Amino acid sequence: MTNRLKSTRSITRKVDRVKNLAFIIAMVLLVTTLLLDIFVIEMIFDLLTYLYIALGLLFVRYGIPLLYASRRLIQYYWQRAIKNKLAVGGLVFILLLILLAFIGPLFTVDPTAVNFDEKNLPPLGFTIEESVYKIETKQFITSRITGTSEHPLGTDDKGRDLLAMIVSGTRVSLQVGLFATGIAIILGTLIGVSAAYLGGKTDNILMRFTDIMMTFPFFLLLVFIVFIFGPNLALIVIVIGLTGWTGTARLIRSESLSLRTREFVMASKALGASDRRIILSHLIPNVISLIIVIATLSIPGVILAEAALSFIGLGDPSVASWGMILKAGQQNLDTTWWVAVAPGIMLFLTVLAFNFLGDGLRDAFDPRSNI
Amino acid sequence: MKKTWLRDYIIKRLLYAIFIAWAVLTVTFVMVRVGPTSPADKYLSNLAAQGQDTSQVMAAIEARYGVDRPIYEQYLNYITNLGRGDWGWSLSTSMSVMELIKAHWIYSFQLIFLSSIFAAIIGILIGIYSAVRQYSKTDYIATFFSFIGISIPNFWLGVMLILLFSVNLGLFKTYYDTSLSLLSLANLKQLILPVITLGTGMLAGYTRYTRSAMLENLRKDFVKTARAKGLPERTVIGKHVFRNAVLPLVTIIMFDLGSIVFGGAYLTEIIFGIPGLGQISFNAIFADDYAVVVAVTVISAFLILMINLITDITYTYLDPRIRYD
Amino acid sequence: MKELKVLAVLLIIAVLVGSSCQVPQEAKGVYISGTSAGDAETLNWILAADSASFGYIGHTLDSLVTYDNEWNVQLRCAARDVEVSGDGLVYTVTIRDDLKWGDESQVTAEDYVYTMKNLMFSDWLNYTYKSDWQEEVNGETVFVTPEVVNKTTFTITRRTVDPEFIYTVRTLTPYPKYIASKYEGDVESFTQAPEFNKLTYTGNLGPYKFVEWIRNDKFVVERNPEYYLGTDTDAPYFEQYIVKIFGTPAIQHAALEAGDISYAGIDPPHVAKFQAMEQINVYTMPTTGYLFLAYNLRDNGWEGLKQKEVRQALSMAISKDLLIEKVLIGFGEPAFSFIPVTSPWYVDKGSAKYGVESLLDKEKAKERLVETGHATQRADGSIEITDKEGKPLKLTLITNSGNDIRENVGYLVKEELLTIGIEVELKFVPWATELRKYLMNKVPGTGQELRYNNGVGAVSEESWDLMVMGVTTLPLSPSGQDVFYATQGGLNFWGYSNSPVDELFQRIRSEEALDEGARKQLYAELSQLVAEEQPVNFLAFQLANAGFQKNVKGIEPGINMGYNYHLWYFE
Amino acid sequence: MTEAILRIRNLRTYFFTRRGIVKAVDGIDFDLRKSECLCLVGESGCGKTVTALSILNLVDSPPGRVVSGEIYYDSLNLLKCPPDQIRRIRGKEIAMVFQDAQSALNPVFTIGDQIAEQVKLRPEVNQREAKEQVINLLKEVGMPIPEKMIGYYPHQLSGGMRQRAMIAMSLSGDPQILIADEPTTAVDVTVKGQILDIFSQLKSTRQMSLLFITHELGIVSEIGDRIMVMYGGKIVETATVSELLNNPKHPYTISLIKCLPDITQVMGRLESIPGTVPSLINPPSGCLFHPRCDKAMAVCSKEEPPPFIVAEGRTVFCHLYSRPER
Repeated sequence: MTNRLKSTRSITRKVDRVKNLAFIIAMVLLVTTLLLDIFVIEMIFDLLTYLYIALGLLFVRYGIPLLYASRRLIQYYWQRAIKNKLAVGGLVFILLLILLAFIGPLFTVDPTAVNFDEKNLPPLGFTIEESVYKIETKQFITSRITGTSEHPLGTDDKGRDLLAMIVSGTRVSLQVGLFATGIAIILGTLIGVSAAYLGGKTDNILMRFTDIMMTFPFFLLLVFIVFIFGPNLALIVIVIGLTGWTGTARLIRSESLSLRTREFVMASKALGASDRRIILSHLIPNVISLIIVIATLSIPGVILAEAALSFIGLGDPSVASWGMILKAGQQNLDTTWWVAVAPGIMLFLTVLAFNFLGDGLRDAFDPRSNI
Repeated sequence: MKKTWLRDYIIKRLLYAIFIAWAVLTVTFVMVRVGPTSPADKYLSNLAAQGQDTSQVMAAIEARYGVDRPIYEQYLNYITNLGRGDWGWSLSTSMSVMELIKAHWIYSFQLIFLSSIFAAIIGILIGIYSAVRQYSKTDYIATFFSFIGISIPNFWLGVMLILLFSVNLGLFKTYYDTSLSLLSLANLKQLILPVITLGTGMLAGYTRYTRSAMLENLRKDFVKTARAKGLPERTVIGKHVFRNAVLPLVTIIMFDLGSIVFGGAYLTEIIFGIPGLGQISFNAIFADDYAVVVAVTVISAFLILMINLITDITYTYLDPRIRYD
Repeated sequence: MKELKVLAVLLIIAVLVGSSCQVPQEAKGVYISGTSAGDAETLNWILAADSASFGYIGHTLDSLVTYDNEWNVQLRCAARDVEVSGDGLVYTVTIRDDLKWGDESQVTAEDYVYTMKNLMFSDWLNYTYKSDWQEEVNGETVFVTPEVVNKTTFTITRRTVDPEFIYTVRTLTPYPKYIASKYEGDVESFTQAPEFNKLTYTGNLGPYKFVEWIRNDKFVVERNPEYYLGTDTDAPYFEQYIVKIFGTPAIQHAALEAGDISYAGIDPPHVAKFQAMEQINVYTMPTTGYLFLAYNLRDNGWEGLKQKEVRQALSMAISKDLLIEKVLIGFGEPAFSFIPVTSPWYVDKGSAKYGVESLLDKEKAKERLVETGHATQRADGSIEITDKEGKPLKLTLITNSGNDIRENVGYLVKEELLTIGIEVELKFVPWATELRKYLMNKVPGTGQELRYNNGVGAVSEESWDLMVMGVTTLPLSPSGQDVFYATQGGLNFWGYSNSPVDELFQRIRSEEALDEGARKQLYAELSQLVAEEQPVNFLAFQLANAGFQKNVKGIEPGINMGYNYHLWYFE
Repeated sequence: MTEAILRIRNLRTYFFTRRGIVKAVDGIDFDLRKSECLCLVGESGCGKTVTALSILNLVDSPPGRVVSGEIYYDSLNLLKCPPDQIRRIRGKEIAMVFQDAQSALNPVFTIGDQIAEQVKLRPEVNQREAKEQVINLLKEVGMPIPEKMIGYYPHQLSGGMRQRAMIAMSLSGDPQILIADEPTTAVDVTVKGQILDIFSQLKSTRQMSLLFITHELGIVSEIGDRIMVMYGGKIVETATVSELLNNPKHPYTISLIKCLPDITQVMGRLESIPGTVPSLINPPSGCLFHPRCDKAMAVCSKEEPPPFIVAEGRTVFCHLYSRPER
């Protein structure tokens, strides 16, 4: 009987080794293309896409096995989560959004195509007066323009199609939301769990460090760094990620502290499992539920932070994120109101959806709430 | 008996707060000077326009601001001045930093304070209501209403409110009038729109945490005892249950207070023209006004630490089981 | 941001100017002027570098002289206009004898001379505009020499002739010697001097007295009953004058519409709306700010730009009227040189008008590019413009992000050049990055300091070809633009060098130009040469729109609209 | 016989959960006579606590709900009267003592406050009088130095003292009926006796009727007048204490008594009842106990046993007795 046990263990170890190998190769490949990109050929991908691939690889290597390990748990919580109608509504909207971000660009015009003749077109079904000043006569020539079906949501002051900009903005806002939260969650979890598990001096140092990071006024710090190094979307994402993890770290630390004393952790320790093994295979899976909740609740905050940065003029000018469209539209709110209204509504609905989903999940994962 | 360990605990925490504030000060002090921009930049284009040799004059101006000396020397000088209570001179506003902060902190404080109260009262009421009637229709409506606040980008909401109420309906002035005395009713009236803008952002936090804190305590046995004693439902919920739910709530209210101090408040200040610390600190960043940036960061950090301390102390009064000795 | 600064500069000129003869009124009401260009940085004008600071101080401190809308001199602190000696070297200034400081002591010539000698020309204060008062004497830069003649008269003597120096002298404002001497030599205490930061010393030198300044909120001054110009007309007629600072232009417009402020500058998209409002008067006026497309003539720009014919071809392909209509919504007039129409030195006839009527011709532009070897005519007659490796030409256009008007100009230029087959890539960068990475230059490989004009061979850190910029020029002394177009010009960051242009700039600054007729002829020649040479593609001079509440009376719209602002009154 | 102060007729209380309807109390009838101590005995999960909660309408709804039946207190049907009338009865007419005083007392209020709360409900009582009454109540339940105790918080008291405070609180309304839901289960053995003494002493001094719920038969003999045995949400047997202990009729009661450790005799292994407590979602047909009953007959699995009156106030629900011709 024992050799069957031994053989299964050796198989899983072999599979692990293959998985590790594949992961390392992929990472090496990614880094070489990055180096190539910087020094040799200019701009194969932009920085964000690298981040995209790196996080994707990380997720495949560690994320999926973790989720797979606690799939029964997640399946159970999933049933509880469906009860909350608002959460389901939120989830459906988010899935639509992700679909829109990928499929959308195929069905819409090029968002960067400028055409001054079609400047400030109102949305379909609306007509506005557009007047141009004539210096000779010192009079205005006003002409009425009505919305065309070609630009259902109208155009901005450069004649760019608003619908196309909103669609491309979706991808940007989701990227910002997911990456920044991803970085913050990974950092928060690692620091939280290791602080709780290792305890003693390391716990003290890590928590003091968290204290210092937490007392920095988050938005002031963000504006400061973006102002110094110039507004670049990748930088914004990384800075939000690197400064937004403190809340997560604290929550996960308190959760893992209660887990650490639980019998099953003691048991695996008694069986001689290494600390890393315990953290990875025991503590983190049990904290997964908390992580998912924190993630869905912090994504809206991050999206709004990017929009706020754009509002005060520190958004990345080369990227048509909702925040940037909103800022441009907001200056002429009384004349071309639709340019500000469209991104405003999209921001509102997306943040609302994530909030509902997060709240529904929190209720589902909270054993005390009787669903 | 209680007072002794509480006093020692407070002293320990105060020392700890001073240490953290000092750490924040040092980090900001260095970080501010490491960026590529310098306070003398604004002279750059003017000097060049005069056809003057920019580098020579720039060096002189940087010497005037004292930013040309090595960082540790500037730091020592800064700390010795700080010892004498001199937070330095603000270049971008031509007044002493302390005077600047003394003149403007009240505007930010009143905005944040009133918004927190507004959000706390409404948020807690909604939270209790939707907890008592969990998963009923009203629970969904209440949650939906409170989430609207947090989901609307508050700078967008602010502009909309001004266009609607100040311009079209003419009920409010379009900007904050500093000539009105702070305690006057007129000042309260002109704060209504900014408080709504900032407050709705905090509303969802209070509702959500009140609801979960209430849910947790609604099922406890002492609720049945209270009802068995024939107490009216209002007393059972309002006194017995809420009194226990307040504990986690205090943490959240205080934590929220700390984190949103700058984010939402700054944008609300810009839109409604409230000359609070939010605007001062961000304009200082854009103008490379090191003294103001460091001062504001340190003060806000110390404020957040004090808020945390007050939270922990209120814990001991709220829950007799907690002691920190 | 630049355009709003243009408006602020306009107001300063207006504020420093005034004239008598208005119907006496009884002072009432609070005049609130809205701005969203940000708060001032100091009230100590000798340290100031931003236009808002000069604007605030100007309410409490008049200069010697100012100008009305037709550039006629309006006396202020000066009893008589500045007299220039025959040889153009000695400038005599006589000030009024009834000027008082805060402590009632008389303002004397000694104060003016002291301000120049001990403050403006000092090395411990580094006054940013001190080079206006310097001259080159056999290779050495020296200051002009001011001397006191008597209590109310002083002279300024130059060693070289500069006919336009008079405009600088007229802007002189004094510091009180009895206060400034206390802080002499110590820049820190001078910066923090309470008298200068609270403007307690201004006495009767300005229509208003300082009350309070709440940062990022408002700058409040109140009526100065002892104002030296107010003795007969009892001016000014506003009890209080407030500059209200707004966080965003949107709210500033809302405040004007709601009637909470008396004046606001209106952005082009909103003018039609305000024009239609009966409670608002909108005045459209020319400004001295012009938009232009700069060409990178240094080695890291497209080498084609170094040829005049190529620059002319590009200018022929960009329609200025289309730009004015689509980007400035009509609030602009085509520009062909850096001299504004409102300047007394403006000459219309004779200068080539590229980008308008006959000289707006895309076909000719393409032919011109073929002639200069930058394009090849293919069999089917179409013309393909290629770079030196034969690939289709691609130019990079830079402008500062956050400035809507310049971004739109960039897009329009891209569209126009596409029609003749040139592809343009747009890059929007923050202003600070634009200064450091694209404007400042140095000779590569040398330890040279990055500066705006390091001469021939110097190159900017990032390569670029076209740049949309906006600059203001002084209508009375356009020769100040030599800073951009003269070979040694401090801001000649794009490396333009043309000896006839340099020579003309020199002659305008010499005895020859003392006679105004000769100076006008020289300016005419200069604008014709520049219009022909196309160092940059001068696009358009912008118009500004000022919105006033209907009950503000006494306004005379024009280039120096605010010159009589102390005579304005509420109906 | 003294007349009944509380009459419960055909009481059914069900819990509607996702997994199905839990028939916690499935049709029970009994009377509580004036100043009598009726003990309600049964294994955990037999519905005795739910019965108590149903009387005072304290069942958590959702998911629980009293489906049918009447509860008469004097002439008033408690199930039908409006909420504020029920509220006036709680604590003043019918009071309750819960099992675990640790969680039943509010942790953030002193026990003095929590006891005085009900006293203050009556407007004519002022602050000083209320404090005095609380001290007297605490004395009555044997609390040491009550003047100091009223300032203590629940976590500062021992298990026994907390239970005493709990009882004092339930008496603060001077109730006619006191329902005690396993008051001795959560305390250790030494204190159990003291608590029982308090109850028996209360019975005599206050002439109030007592519904005492427990799963420990041993206690019943000390304090109970009559006993009702419950199983699977139904009453299987009622009798006076002595009759039931000496001459149990229902097979379940018999095996329950066999499980009692009797210190007087040296016994071998304690007997335990085979099988498990019946599922309340789909209970076995006929008599609920038949799967575990060693005397089970064919009819037991088909029909529900009707009540068989052995004597006045003594009934048993078992086919063994209702079918003489067996």
